[in-house]
Amino acid sequence: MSLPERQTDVGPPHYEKFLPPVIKKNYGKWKYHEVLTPGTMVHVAESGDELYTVRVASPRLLSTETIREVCDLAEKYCDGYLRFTTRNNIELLVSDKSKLDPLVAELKEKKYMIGGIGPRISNVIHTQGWVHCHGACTDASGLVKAVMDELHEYFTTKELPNKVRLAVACCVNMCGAVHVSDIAIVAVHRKVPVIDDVNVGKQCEIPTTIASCPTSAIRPNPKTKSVSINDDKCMYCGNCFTVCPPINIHNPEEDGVAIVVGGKIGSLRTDPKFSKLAIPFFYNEPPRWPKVVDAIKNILNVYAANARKHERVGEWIERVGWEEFFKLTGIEFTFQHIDDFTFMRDTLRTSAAFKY
Amino acid sequence: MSLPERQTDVGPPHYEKFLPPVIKKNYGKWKYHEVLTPGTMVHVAESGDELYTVRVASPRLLSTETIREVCDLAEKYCDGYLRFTTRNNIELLVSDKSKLDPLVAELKEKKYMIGGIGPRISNVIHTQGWVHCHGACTDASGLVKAVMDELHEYFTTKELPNKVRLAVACCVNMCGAVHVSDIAIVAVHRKVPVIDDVNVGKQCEIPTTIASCPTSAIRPNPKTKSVSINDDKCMYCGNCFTVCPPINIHNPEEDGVAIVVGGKIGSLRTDPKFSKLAIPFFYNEPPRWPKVVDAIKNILNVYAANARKHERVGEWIERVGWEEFFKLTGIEFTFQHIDDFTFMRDTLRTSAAFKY
Amino acid sequence: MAGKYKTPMLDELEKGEWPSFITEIKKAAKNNQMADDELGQLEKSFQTKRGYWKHGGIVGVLGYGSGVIGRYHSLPEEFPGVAQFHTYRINQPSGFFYTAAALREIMDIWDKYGSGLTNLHGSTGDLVLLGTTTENLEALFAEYSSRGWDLGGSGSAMRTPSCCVGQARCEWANIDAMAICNHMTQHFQDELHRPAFPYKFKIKVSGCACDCVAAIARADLSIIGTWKGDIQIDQAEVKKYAGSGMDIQKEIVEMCPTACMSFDGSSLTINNEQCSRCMHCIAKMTKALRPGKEKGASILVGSKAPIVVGSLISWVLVPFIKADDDDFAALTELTENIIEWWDDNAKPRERLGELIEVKGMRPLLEAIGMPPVPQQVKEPRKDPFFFWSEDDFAK
Amino acid sequence: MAGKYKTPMLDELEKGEWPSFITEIKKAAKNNQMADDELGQLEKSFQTKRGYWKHGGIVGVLGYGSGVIGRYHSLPEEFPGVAQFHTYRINQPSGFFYTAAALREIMDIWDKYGSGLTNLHGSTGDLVLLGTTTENLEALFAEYSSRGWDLGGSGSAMRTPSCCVGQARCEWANIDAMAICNHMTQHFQDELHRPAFPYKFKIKVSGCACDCVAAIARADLSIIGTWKGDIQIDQAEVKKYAGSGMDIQKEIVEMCPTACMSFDGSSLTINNEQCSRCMHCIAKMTKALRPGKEKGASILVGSKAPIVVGSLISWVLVPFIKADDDDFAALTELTENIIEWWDDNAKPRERLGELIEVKGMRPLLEAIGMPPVPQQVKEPRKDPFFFWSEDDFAK
Ligand code: SRM
Ligand code: SRM
Ligand code: SRM
Ligand code: SRM
Ligand code: SF4
Ligand code: SF4
Ligand code: SF4
Ligand code: SF4
Ligand code: SF4
Ligand code: SF4
Ligand code: SF4
Ligand code: SF4
Repeated sequence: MSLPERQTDVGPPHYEKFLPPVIKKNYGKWKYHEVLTPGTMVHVAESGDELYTVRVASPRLLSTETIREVCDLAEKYCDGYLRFTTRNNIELLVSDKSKLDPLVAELKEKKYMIGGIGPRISNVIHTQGWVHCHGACTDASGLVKAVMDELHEYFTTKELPNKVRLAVACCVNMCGAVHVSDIAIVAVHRKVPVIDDVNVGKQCEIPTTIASCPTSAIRPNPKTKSVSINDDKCMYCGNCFTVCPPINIHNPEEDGVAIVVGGKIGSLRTDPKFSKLAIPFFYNEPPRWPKVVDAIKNILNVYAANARKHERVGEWIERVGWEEFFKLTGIEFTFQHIDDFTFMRDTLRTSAAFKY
Repeated sequence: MSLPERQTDVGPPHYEKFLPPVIKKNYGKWKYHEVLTPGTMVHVAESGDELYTVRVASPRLLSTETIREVCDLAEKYCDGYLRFTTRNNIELLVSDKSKLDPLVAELKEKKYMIGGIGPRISNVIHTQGWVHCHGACTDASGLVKAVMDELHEYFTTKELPNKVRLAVACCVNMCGAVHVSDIAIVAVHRKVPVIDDVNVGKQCEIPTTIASCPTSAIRPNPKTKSVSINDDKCMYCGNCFTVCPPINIHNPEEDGVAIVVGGKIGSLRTDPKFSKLAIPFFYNEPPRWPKVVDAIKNILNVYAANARKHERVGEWIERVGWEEFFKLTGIEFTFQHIDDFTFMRDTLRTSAAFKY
Repeated sequence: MAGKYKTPMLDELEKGEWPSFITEIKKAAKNNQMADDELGQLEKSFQTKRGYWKHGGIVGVLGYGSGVIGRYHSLPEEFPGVAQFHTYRINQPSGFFYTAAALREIMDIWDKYGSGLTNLHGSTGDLVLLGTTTENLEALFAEYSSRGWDLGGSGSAMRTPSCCVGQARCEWANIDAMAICNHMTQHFQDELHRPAFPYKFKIKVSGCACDCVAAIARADLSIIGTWKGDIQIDQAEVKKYAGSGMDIQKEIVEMCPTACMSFDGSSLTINNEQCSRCMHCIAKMTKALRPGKEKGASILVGSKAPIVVGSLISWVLVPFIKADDDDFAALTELTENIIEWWDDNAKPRERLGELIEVKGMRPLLEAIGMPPVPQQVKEPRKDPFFFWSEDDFAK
Repeated sequence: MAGKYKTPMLDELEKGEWPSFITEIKKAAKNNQMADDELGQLEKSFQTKRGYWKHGGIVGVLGYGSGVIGRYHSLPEEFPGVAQFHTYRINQPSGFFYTAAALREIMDIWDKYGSGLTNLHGSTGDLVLLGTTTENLEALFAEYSSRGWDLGGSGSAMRTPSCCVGQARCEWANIDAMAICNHMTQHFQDELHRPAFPYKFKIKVSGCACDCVAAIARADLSIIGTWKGDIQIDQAEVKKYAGSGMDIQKEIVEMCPTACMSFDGSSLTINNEQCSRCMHCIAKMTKALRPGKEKGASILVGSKAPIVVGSLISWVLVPFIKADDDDFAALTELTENIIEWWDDNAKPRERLGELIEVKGMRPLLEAIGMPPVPQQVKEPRKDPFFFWSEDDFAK
């Protein structure tokens, strides 16, 4: 079977090819939108034209079969037009208002989950996990599923003070948005990597390996023609492992996940914020990580009960103070919470005013 | 003439010896105070007893003669009791109310300056300058005098939104409170030190000298048995000069002073704050540094006109934003303002929200 | 062939309300041994709490250095279907818009050459096809590229730019985010496909400060739409919000970060000089308030994930730049200058933000001809240690 | 002998309203050649815009290693009176209280052996006598020490502790700042006089968060008074403040950092659980509000000037410690433990704050037996890079 002729550097198709006519016509001329239900909204143009959007949850990891099913729906109700959101939900774009309710009905019937618009939880930004990445020290999709099975009502119905952005990263590379999420899970190691001297010598460039360590914990070991690690300095970041795989950072019994909270991306009201460490460690407990799920629910509930309308998790915490956050959530404060990395100066308290 | 017998490690005399009886009696039992005039206040004890304080400006550098004159006054009106403040003012402690007005009258007659209490400018914390320190790259007392001659009304009469703490330091060692002052002057160098190779070799320990440089700008120079400085890295901190005097940082033509603003010590309302760079440089213009004085007056006036009651300089600036500070004061923003030292990450703007 | 493995742990994850990725893998596994072996190897990971993938080798398509992530399994005998399981990154269309026809075409080809598993989309923005063999890469490329679907970025290259939905469906888009994203993608095709940079370089474009594509947090170059001039107020709509139960004083006026608004019970006043354009009031009262009329973008630089000196959020470089011309000439030149400075100065594996931390902002500002302005800092430096150049003395 | 020099520049600084230090030097110079030569050399500095002092040599009194700052002039022939011009630091009494008699005695001795110039006081707190010769040091020491005036600190030693006026004259003093200061000074006499530390160590004590001695900014160990329990409110006085023109809502309630106050026009309510004890409301309404009844101190550590890695403000180490016993046993033990840890671990010229930055807070907390508590941080760490010790695993 002969292949079609390859082209190079054509880039992606121009997006115009995929825009529904109502968008083409009103491009840049939208006037306002209204959230109709947690999963539907309408955008109204200056011309008066309307575009209805139905947002559908996606596990992101999709089979071709499911994608085809969604395409069927798009063809039936949306003249074939659909899009994905930056948080990996599916958006079905309805130009003909009369098709909105039937679409929603069929989606519900087929057990698609509709929601995620407005002040609630939307999809969870996450990474590859054990599905595909060599670096993963937890599974990402599994955690997302476990967490969202518990919190799905915040996607479909319940409101929160504002949007709550969740994320999961399967290692500290954080191929997602963990560092700027309202509540997020990040996988962490807790043990110094084990060195396979023979293979280090064979596979790795020693100077690069040494240079890869942010804490200068790695020294050359001339005896073994390999390297050695100063245990006291290693903070288990795994960067050496990325550069030199025979330095094995994985330790199934002692790897696990941390929970960080209070991050934020938009510049509304307050500056974008980094997420901060809330709970330094949970053991991996597949398939459902029950303790992690409980911890997140707890944080979310305390937020929901205490934050003011429009306050994001981080804004609420900063208003009441982190000491109050730990008190209200009952989370234990540990040595790990105190920064001894690059932001130490800035995060240690420099004031005589604080709450007990 | 024989000397009395020396004692060692006796420490200072116990303060009780110097407390007026009204203080001894009411020690720890004060109830409230009232500011009567900018230079007088009364403290009222739970017992009803009163202690009147008259605060008098001091240049800090005092002759024994002046101190004796003040002692005369203390004896005449205060049963000999007086104290100094943490900002180097003199406080005459009057237990007998009837002596207050006569004391004030005599002070005025003798041209003592009374004031500094309440929301105004008090004495200027400062350092040795050319009077005594080898490191000084400006004079401290001279600057204080020049500035306060212009601002003395803020000591004696005028009010401000809150206290405004001024300070002067004659080098970046900052033997004062410059790093936490509302408005302060700090002397700075701008040229790479000149190395006297012969004497470096003789007088200095090369490794200590190299280690003294915070930016690692100093390298050994085996040829000269001295050291050499990488011009691009040197930020003129003078630490090498402190450790090794033949590395001469002084450059009379290019040394001068910078103005920093917005620092604060107390934890009231907002956390203590570091002062931040407002104006990176003025040439030394003794005896009266007119440009420096004008610049400080300008900042003070803009603060007085714009801050809310009880707002310190730094609190006002943080409320309106630094971009607004530069706009309102008309101060030029330069490359020097942008941190490229330890606090860079934290001071660069990480938000899409700012004022033009 | 499907159902080769017992997957008791994974089966647990088919329960519950949230759509299940396990169900997806099983769906694919029905007709695809690669997907079925993925299922098997994943169950093993869940059982043993560790991953079994090896570091990626260098694989790719002819003439390209990026777009494919090589992935091999450490137990190829046990799971032969995933012995090679590379990802093929298709550069998504700006804004993630598709027609059903286009998606079907992509899926049909993928079923032929790959695992039938996808990510829509990857965190950078690509349409990620998860799992194929080295052998099939050229065929995939011929099929896709001939139909107009090129590869996205990977490695030390320009990475696939991404953007929010922008003017296509959002009333607040101050810039044409999709057009800019598409323009950048096309403009940097060579840099995207042939890694020649010190490390990855990411561009993300959001139409306003809501930043729906997280540009400020996840892009070396963050382009964020904004405006100059007064926020447009429709007082009649303000009254409607008040009438329909919004506590304007509390929810809007008191949450305005610059305290530049006031509400007298019927009409809203904004001191626009003091407004920082944070978007809060506009977002919460979309019918009553609209951005000012002079549109443009703020350019921020340097954000990244924590490896290795800590995560960074992008820093303001150029507070306002016009971006309404069709070819985005000024924006492109600026981008090129930034990249050139980085490329010239960075060590291998040093991101733009990290380089700025090492060198300071000044050389970058000088390289792009941008003067220092207070908008670039939250506050000026605190310590009196600063450099002077000969230029400064000349002034 | 006085008036040896023409001082046109310095004369300028006798004009104007603010008390003149030049007048002071001239007053001393009338009868003192050292002071007159100081005047001459200072005029030269003003003319040439540079200092003429040389680095200090090591001078001192027998058995002590500190308390005197050696100072030599680089032009001893031109200004022989200041060829040697050392400072003699007298340890001030806590709170800077004196009687006229005591001051006179100090001055009389100083006129005999020194320049007649003083600083009341130095920035650390000492009564600074400015300018004497090496030869006179022993005599000065005999005269002063025999009368109960000891030397203060200098060099790599404990430095002269200092404090605010505290309970002697302030209604807000939660701790007896002067007693603590005096206690520390006496307790650390050996450490004060015989430098054996890695670098200087400063202690400052303030009675409340107003911090009138700048303890939080200028001391390795900052002791700051505070309380537990409810702020005491006298509602009658609240009404008087309201009646006499204070806008309580604006000036107090809205400036409370924790927003834990409310005012209904006549009485003030405080949610004390949320109060951070910042002192604002108490300071501005001193007749109506008083600190809570359970008194103690917060212990903060590490502040210093910018040399060389940037200035530091002290960090909270122990949020609350009782300090009302007469011998301050707990406070003293804590101080000793902190110093011991620093002394054991610091490199030469490394201040406590700098050492903590290098080692992290944990080892210090462990050394003093203090658990980690959220009060020690403004916010927890952001990046997921943290250490685990065997102890943590044992738990
Ligand atoms: C569809 C999407 C853009 C896209 O190109 O795909 C989008 C669309 C809209 N966003 Fe967004 N945002 C989208 C991701 C984001 C992100 C990015 C992220 O989460 O990774 C952010 C930044 C989050 C953060 O700050 O951490 C984001 C922060 C906002 C905000 C600011 C919320 C706040 O007050 O902090 C608004 C304004 C609002 O909600 O009032 C907003 C508002 C909107 C509006 C109302 C804009 C409009 O007029 O059309 C859109 C529907 C709102 C909704 O979903 O509630 N959008 N929005 C993204 C949907 C993701 C999803 O599936 O849920
Ligand atoms: C006498 C002195 C203590 C001493 O032991 O010598 C003192 C005495 C008082 N201070 Fe102070 N403060 C003294 C230095 C300080 C300092 C330290 C410094 O400036 O280096 C500070 C920290 C400044 C800062 O935050 O940068 C200081 C910040 C305060 C404040 C907080 C002001 C604010 O709102 O930020 C108050 C409360 C107030 O003024 O409402 C206060 C209040 C007071 C009160 C009212 C306390 C009282 O009830 O007796 C005293 C008289 C007030 C006045 O002078 O206006 N005192 N006060 C010091 C006088 C120095 C001088 O000569 O001017
Ligand atoms: C597939 C994807 C995660 C996902 O599940 O979506 C991903 C997967 C990998 N990332 Fe990533 N990154 C992905 C988006 C990101 C993002 C988010 C973004 O681009 O917006 C980040 C954070 C932002 C940033 O760039 O800093 C990210 C930060 C990293 C890092 C840390 C880089 C850094 O400078 O901090 C690494 C480590 C590296 O480059 O060596 C990394 C490395 C990797 C590697 C190549 C693993 C490695 O060490 O070689 C992963 C391959 C996984 C695999 O086998 O499939 N990935 N990576 C994302 C790309 C899909 C796409 O093209 O759309
Ligand atoms: C006299 C005094 C300034 C004054 O005019 O009051 C002073 C004068 C000197 N200081 Fe200081 N410091 C004085 C209080 C301070 C303070 C303020 C304080 O103690 O509250 C500081 C800032 C706080 C701190 O400790 O960080 C201070 C920070 C320094 C530093 C920087 C230390 C650092 O770690 O950052 C140095 C440099 C050094 O130690 O080499 C220094 C060094 C010096 C030396 C010894 C110069 C030197 O490099 O050898 C100065 C001698 C001047 C002279 O010849 O008379 N002095 N010095 C103060 C001591 C008088 C007293 O005993 O009461
Ligand atoms: S976060 Fe780490 S383990 Fe997960 S996909 Fe990214 S690089 Fe791989
Ligand atoms: S895991 Fe990180 S800190 Fe530890 S040795 Fe490797 S690179 Fe260094
Ligand atoms: S600030 Fe510098 S020059 Fe001035 S007294 Fe202190 S050490 Fe000397
Ligand atoms: S002045 Fe400071 S930065 Fe310059 S060489 Fe000396 S120690 Fe280094
Ligand atoms: S970033 Fe702004 S313009 Fe883009 S979709 Fe979000 S709200 Fe609309
Ligand atoms: S955009 Fe933000 S800063 Fe501007 S008026 Fe609205 S809320 Fe205030
Ligand atoms: S610090 Fe507090 S207790 Fe001490 S004098 Fe100042 S206000 Fe009074
Ligand atoms: S002390 Fe400060 S935090 Fe507490 S009630 Fe008063 S103003 Fe508020």
